[in-house]
Amino acid sequence: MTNGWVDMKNTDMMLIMGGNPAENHPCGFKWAIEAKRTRSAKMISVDPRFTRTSSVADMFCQIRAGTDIAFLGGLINYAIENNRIAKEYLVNYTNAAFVIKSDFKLPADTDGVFSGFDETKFSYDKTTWNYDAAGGPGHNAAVAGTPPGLPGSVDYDLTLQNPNCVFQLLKKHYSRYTPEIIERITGIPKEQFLKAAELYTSIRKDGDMKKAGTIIYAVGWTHHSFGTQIIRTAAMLQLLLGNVGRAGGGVNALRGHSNIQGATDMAGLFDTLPGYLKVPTPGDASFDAWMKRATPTASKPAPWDSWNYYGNTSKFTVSLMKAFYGDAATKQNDWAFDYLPKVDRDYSWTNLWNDMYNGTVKGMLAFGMNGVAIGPDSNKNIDALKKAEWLVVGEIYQDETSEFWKSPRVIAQGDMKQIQTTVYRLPCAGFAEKDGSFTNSARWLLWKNAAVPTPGDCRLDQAIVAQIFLKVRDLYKKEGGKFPDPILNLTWAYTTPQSPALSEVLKELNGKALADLEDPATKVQIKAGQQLPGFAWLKDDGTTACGNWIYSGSFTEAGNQTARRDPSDPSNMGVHPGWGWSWPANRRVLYNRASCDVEGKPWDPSRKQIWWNEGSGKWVGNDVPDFKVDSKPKDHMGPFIMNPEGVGRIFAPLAAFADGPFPEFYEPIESPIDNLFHAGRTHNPVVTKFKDADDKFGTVKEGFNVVCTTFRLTEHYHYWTKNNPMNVQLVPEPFIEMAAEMADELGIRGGEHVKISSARGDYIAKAMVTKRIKSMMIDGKKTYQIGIPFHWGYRGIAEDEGKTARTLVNALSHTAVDPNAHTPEFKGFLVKVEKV
Amino acid sequence: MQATRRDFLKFTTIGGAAAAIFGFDLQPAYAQLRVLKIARASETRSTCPYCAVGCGTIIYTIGDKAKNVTPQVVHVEGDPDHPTNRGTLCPKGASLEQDILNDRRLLKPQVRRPGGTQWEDISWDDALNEIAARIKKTRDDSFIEKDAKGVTVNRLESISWIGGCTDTNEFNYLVVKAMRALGVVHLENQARV
Amino acid sequence: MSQATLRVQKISGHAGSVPGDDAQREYTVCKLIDTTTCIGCKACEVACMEWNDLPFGETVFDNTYQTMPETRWNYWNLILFNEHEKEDGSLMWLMRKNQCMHCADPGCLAACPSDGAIVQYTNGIVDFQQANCIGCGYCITGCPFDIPKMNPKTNRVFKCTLCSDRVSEGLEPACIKSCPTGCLHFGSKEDMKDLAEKRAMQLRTDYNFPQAGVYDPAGVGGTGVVYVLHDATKPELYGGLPSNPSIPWSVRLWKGPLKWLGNAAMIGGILGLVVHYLRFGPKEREETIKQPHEGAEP
Amino acid sequence: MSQTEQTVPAGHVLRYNFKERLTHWVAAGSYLYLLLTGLAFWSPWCLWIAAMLGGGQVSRMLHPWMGLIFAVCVLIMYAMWASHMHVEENDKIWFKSVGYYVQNEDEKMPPAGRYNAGQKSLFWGFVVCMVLLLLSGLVLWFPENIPWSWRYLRYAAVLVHASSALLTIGLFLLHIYMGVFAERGALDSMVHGDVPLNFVKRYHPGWYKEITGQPASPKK
Repeated sequence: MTNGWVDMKNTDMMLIMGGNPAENHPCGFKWAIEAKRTRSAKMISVDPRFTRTSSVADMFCQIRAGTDIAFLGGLINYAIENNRIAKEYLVNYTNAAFVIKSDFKLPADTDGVFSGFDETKFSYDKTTWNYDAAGGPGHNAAVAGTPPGLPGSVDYDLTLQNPNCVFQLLKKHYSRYTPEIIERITGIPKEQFLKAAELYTSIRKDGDMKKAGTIIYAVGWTHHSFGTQIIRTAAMLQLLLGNVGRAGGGVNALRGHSNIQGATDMAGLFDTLPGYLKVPTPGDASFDAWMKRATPTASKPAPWDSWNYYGNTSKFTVSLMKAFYGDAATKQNDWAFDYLPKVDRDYSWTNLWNDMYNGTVKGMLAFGMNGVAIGPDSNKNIDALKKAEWLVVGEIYQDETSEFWKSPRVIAQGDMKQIQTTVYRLPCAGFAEKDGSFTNSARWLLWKNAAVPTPGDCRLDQAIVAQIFLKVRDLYKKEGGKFPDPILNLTWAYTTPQSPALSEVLKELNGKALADLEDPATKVQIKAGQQLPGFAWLKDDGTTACGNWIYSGSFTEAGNQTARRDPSDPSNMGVHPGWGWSWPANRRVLYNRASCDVEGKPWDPSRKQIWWNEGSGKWVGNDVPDFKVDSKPKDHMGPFIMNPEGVGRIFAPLAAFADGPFPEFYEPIESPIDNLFHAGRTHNPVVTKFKDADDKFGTVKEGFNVVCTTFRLTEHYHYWTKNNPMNVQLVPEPFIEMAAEMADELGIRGGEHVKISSARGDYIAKAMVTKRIKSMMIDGKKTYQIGIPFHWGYRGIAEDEGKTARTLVNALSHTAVDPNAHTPEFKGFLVKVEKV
Repeated sequence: MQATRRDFLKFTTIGGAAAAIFGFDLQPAYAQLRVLKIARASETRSTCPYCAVGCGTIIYTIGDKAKNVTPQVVHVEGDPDHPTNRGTLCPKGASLEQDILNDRRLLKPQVRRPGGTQWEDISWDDALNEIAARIKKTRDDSFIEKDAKGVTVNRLESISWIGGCTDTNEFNYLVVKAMRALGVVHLENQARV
Repeated sequence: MSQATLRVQKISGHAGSVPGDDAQREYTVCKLIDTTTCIGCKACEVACMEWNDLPFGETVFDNTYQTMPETRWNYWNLILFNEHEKEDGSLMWLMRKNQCMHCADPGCLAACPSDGAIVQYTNGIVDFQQANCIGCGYCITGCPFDIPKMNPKTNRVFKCTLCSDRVSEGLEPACIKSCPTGCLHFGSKEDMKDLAEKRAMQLRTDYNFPQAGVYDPAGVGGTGVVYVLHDATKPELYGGLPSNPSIPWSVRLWKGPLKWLGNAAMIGGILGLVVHYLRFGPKEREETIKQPHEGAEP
Repeated sequence: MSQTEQTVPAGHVLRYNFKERLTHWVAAGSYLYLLLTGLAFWSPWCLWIAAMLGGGQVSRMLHPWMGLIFAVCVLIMYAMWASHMHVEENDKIWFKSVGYYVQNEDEKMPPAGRYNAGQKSLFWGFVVCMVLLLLSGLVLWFPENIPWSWRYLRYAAVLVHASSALLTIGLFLLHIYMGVFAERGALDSMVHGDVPLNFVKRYHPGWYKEITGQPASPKK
């Protein structure tokens, strides 16, 4: 989230799409309701189903799953056509005025792809996706031997009239997204779309900047083969309307789990290191080469300023290596650069299972992660585990992954005894038995305390991992082995190495001085061994260690900041600066410089976040300025300090995205129609698909003619609460939501069993026949959508009582992967529906 | 004080029906209520483990944390001070007591051997020793020190870690540290899906 | 042990006056349910179950999100889900939290024959005292909202207590505390009415609900639970909320005129017979009847 | 009804055989219990009765079962006596002159048969009330099982049950009064079964004529 949960109360307009916060984040959704109650804010719900969010929204549009870019592109078109844009914001805080290289081509002109598409490799040469250098071409000549970079000085046109400026390209690109074509693609009638567009953009009526609108989404957007681009379209719309950085504005991802924000920050993912640092690749010959690639340089119009905060990447990285390897990481050994694995390709979720399926991955450790149920194509994942040598599962309940060898699929195939996988299942600790910090969706780190001891023989998760690691390290010490250095040299100097105290780990994350430090400007000194006050102190000379630069400031000399419990909110804007600690630097709303006009005055004086104080020559306010505090407004430093441009990217240049600098609408991998914009390019051209026996795709011709989406219920949490008698009482069995009209046609009555089959698997559950889903006219053809909640599997209260078919909904979904976030597409696929 | 049914009967038989006919009044001015079950329970502030709203919760356990008591959860409720949830909880958060006290919890290490048709119990020591040995063997068998071009890559592609959504930041960090030290690249998390 | 108590102003099946009545200043508590912001999340259902430690029961899927068809003796708080299509074809998914309304003039209490089985505290909470309940089920008949439910095992009736144990200790009811959207609100009746009216006004002016209004039915003397409805003219849409609930007339008749008439008749009858005996005596003295019979065969 | 079932003293005639007497007293006993517990539920002023009878819970639990016993007894009585209870021309005249009966001027009454019109009314009253009480009682027994849409059944039941119970109380009072106080010997008849012929002659002249073939000459 750019903003935060409580901040939603400041909004005037909400577009909730690709998410269902009333059901999945009810306690956060209270602040959306609060905005309705206290500000008479309006709420638009766009969803394939009429959800409980829709029930309290002021407007509902039923959209075909996976067509969000068409809808949002249409909103951009509407805003531009009707001049409902934030002109001053757009010119000064985004790259709308930047001029793009003249050889850049839009999909409308290039057969449905952007310029540079390589038909054989299914990838783009992104050279043309770049700004024109000031002074004309030639000033942007690439240095021989290095990939093209952004020009240091960008050509621009503040009148936005240059036909090659970002704004004009944007206008041209989305002028194709007319209400008529949106109706044919999304199934939302033209009048309804126009009503929604009018309502959402009404906050910028007559150029008024006082109001703020927010866009709220969740995995309804990410679970697509173009998920990143949906979110980008939303971000662009918000930049166009001047909503980013504002109280009650922003682009707000509602993360679905207590600490996946933290897990992402901490880089529990193949392609990053803690704090969103890029992993080294085989192409990085040395630490310096890696840093050169990973560190951006400022790229902006000459009179403007850009802080380009990622210019400090080497400081963050060296400090990380010092935290990992301590004294073993020295300037002489390139900060132990060789210790880091070099990542040469995509090792993400679906590849991981594919690699196991194909024999590369032999062992798996799954802690609190029900792999076969959570990802798409469960059957393939079960088949993959059959081929693994060993599997270690750390869990608190019996889960589908640890019992894959007893799954109905295996029983049906009768090959349990042939499965050679050794499975260890280790009893872990529940949340109430552990302390530590969670990072919520609003980036707030909140410390929790342990209330009860672990039951039975359960052990704390950190103790289990520590014990495994220390035993491996002992084996390498005793026996030697392949490249033992990183294992032997990893810092593990916790007071109780067998079960590290998490507060010590948080201290390591925050970082400390390894030598006496002094700030040359303020003369503030920090002694060696002291906790750092924040990431501004990090150094790339080995004098600081920090496990995660964005968490620097969370555990300072003043103590554990994440455990702070001051509930006060002096500004009454939901900032709560003394509650827990928020990254970065305890800022609650990101890019908050953009909440002020160019002079530094808040757009809305009644919702002041930060402002320029001429007297003190500083940015001050109710929140921590997300900005260089002493940068004068007249210096025109961009508010988006993490971008080399300093401004928001309406056009995302070069390698920022794999599939285009502007989002373009493509159909989901399985869709009922061809792409109406360009029939030859139905799908995202750079999407990853696999070609194994379990990777099948269905078409309408084969009878897969119903669009299916999966969803969560408010009564259940993932595959977890099926073990909880209270939640099982609330919703005892799985079901399939379908339109009453469709049920009538198929002769299905509510409560009767229905079989859903995709090209990959099938699923049987009772029908929930409802008026909340209606048939849709997709390109003139009547099309139905169904929705399936995914909370059941083969182990749980209802499952053990034989009340469900004991199969996984994700047996239906497929594994086409978004090329940017590597998130698979498991919403909006095609199925058949039959009465059982 | 509360008059119980027994008092009432006693009174009736002693006092006799005649008195009763004229309606004697044993009902007190106050009625007895259930005692507040959390009145003297210990409070522990925690965070709900479900979605990313991160609601503050208070876990009430019996006992005053004296040495001779094993705390038993009697109730879980929202933390009214928490700025986000202000004491509220959703139907999942409100049932956390059932998660903590769940009788379906796994309580001992188990192993399923190749070709096995059921779980076998295993001691922690044996389990951890076997796991460590397997990690080492798998790593030593397939560790890639240099790629086809001769570039040092120090990568381990044969072991994967998939991490959960309810792991603390600190746990995640320990895992990233340990896994990257082993050279693991198949490192993924709920965050992806 | 806590001596949590609340003063009583009404007692069921009680002869004579009520000691707590009129004896203390007290504000009336009230629960406000704004159905227009209810998201049907059921947090209140769970909070109720958890706070009251009620035993879990079986449910079956019934083509609805509603947990069960109606409240149970061990499920006091149930959100009713109703899909309603408006004239313009747009859909409303109405959700209403259903539970004891804590009527000012409670039908259950009026119908209850057992002394002290149902009490109304001076703060307005209507509470069942299971120790005194005889299991007759008259409260079920007396209630215009179908709330009291019998535990078949113990033959005693249960319902929402408005968490009187919490309220007496200065806490809000569990459902109120849990409600994520704040569609539940707790305070004095006066304040809740005020809040409800303001919200209804906002719905009429800022949102397109010209019929929005407050439900606080006069037929039962007003309720300790008031609703804000999108359309106050059609409460039935919300899972059959009665538009003008009152204690059933037959219960009123039975507990009112019939009772006094019956009592008078019984006492009058006995008196009449006594007077008759004194005036006319037996039809025949016993001896006469027992005299040997003349003439008949033995 | 055979007169040879038991020995009847000279000058007596059998009015109620054992089965009839047993049925009556079981009915009487159950009715008394129903009356007492019913009164306890009827009015808070009488709740003490329930307390004396084991408490409200027990009273509430036994009341319907006792009601079933009572209903069965009344049913048996119906089977036994209904044939004697047909309302005849004579009975109508009896009712018209009931004022004389009240003032003990029985000689001005038309000769009653085995049962006079008042007794017949008592019989039918109890039978009808039993049916009403049974039906409404069943509703009240399991009020929780009556669906909400049928709630009017419950509303009717409380009224019907209470009103018909009140009616039986009236009948009951009269019955006790007549049987114990007014018609000396009647109680005896229900205990021993037989009645002196004088009794028959005095109270049931019609029946007397039936038995003896002689008209019961007016006394005095």
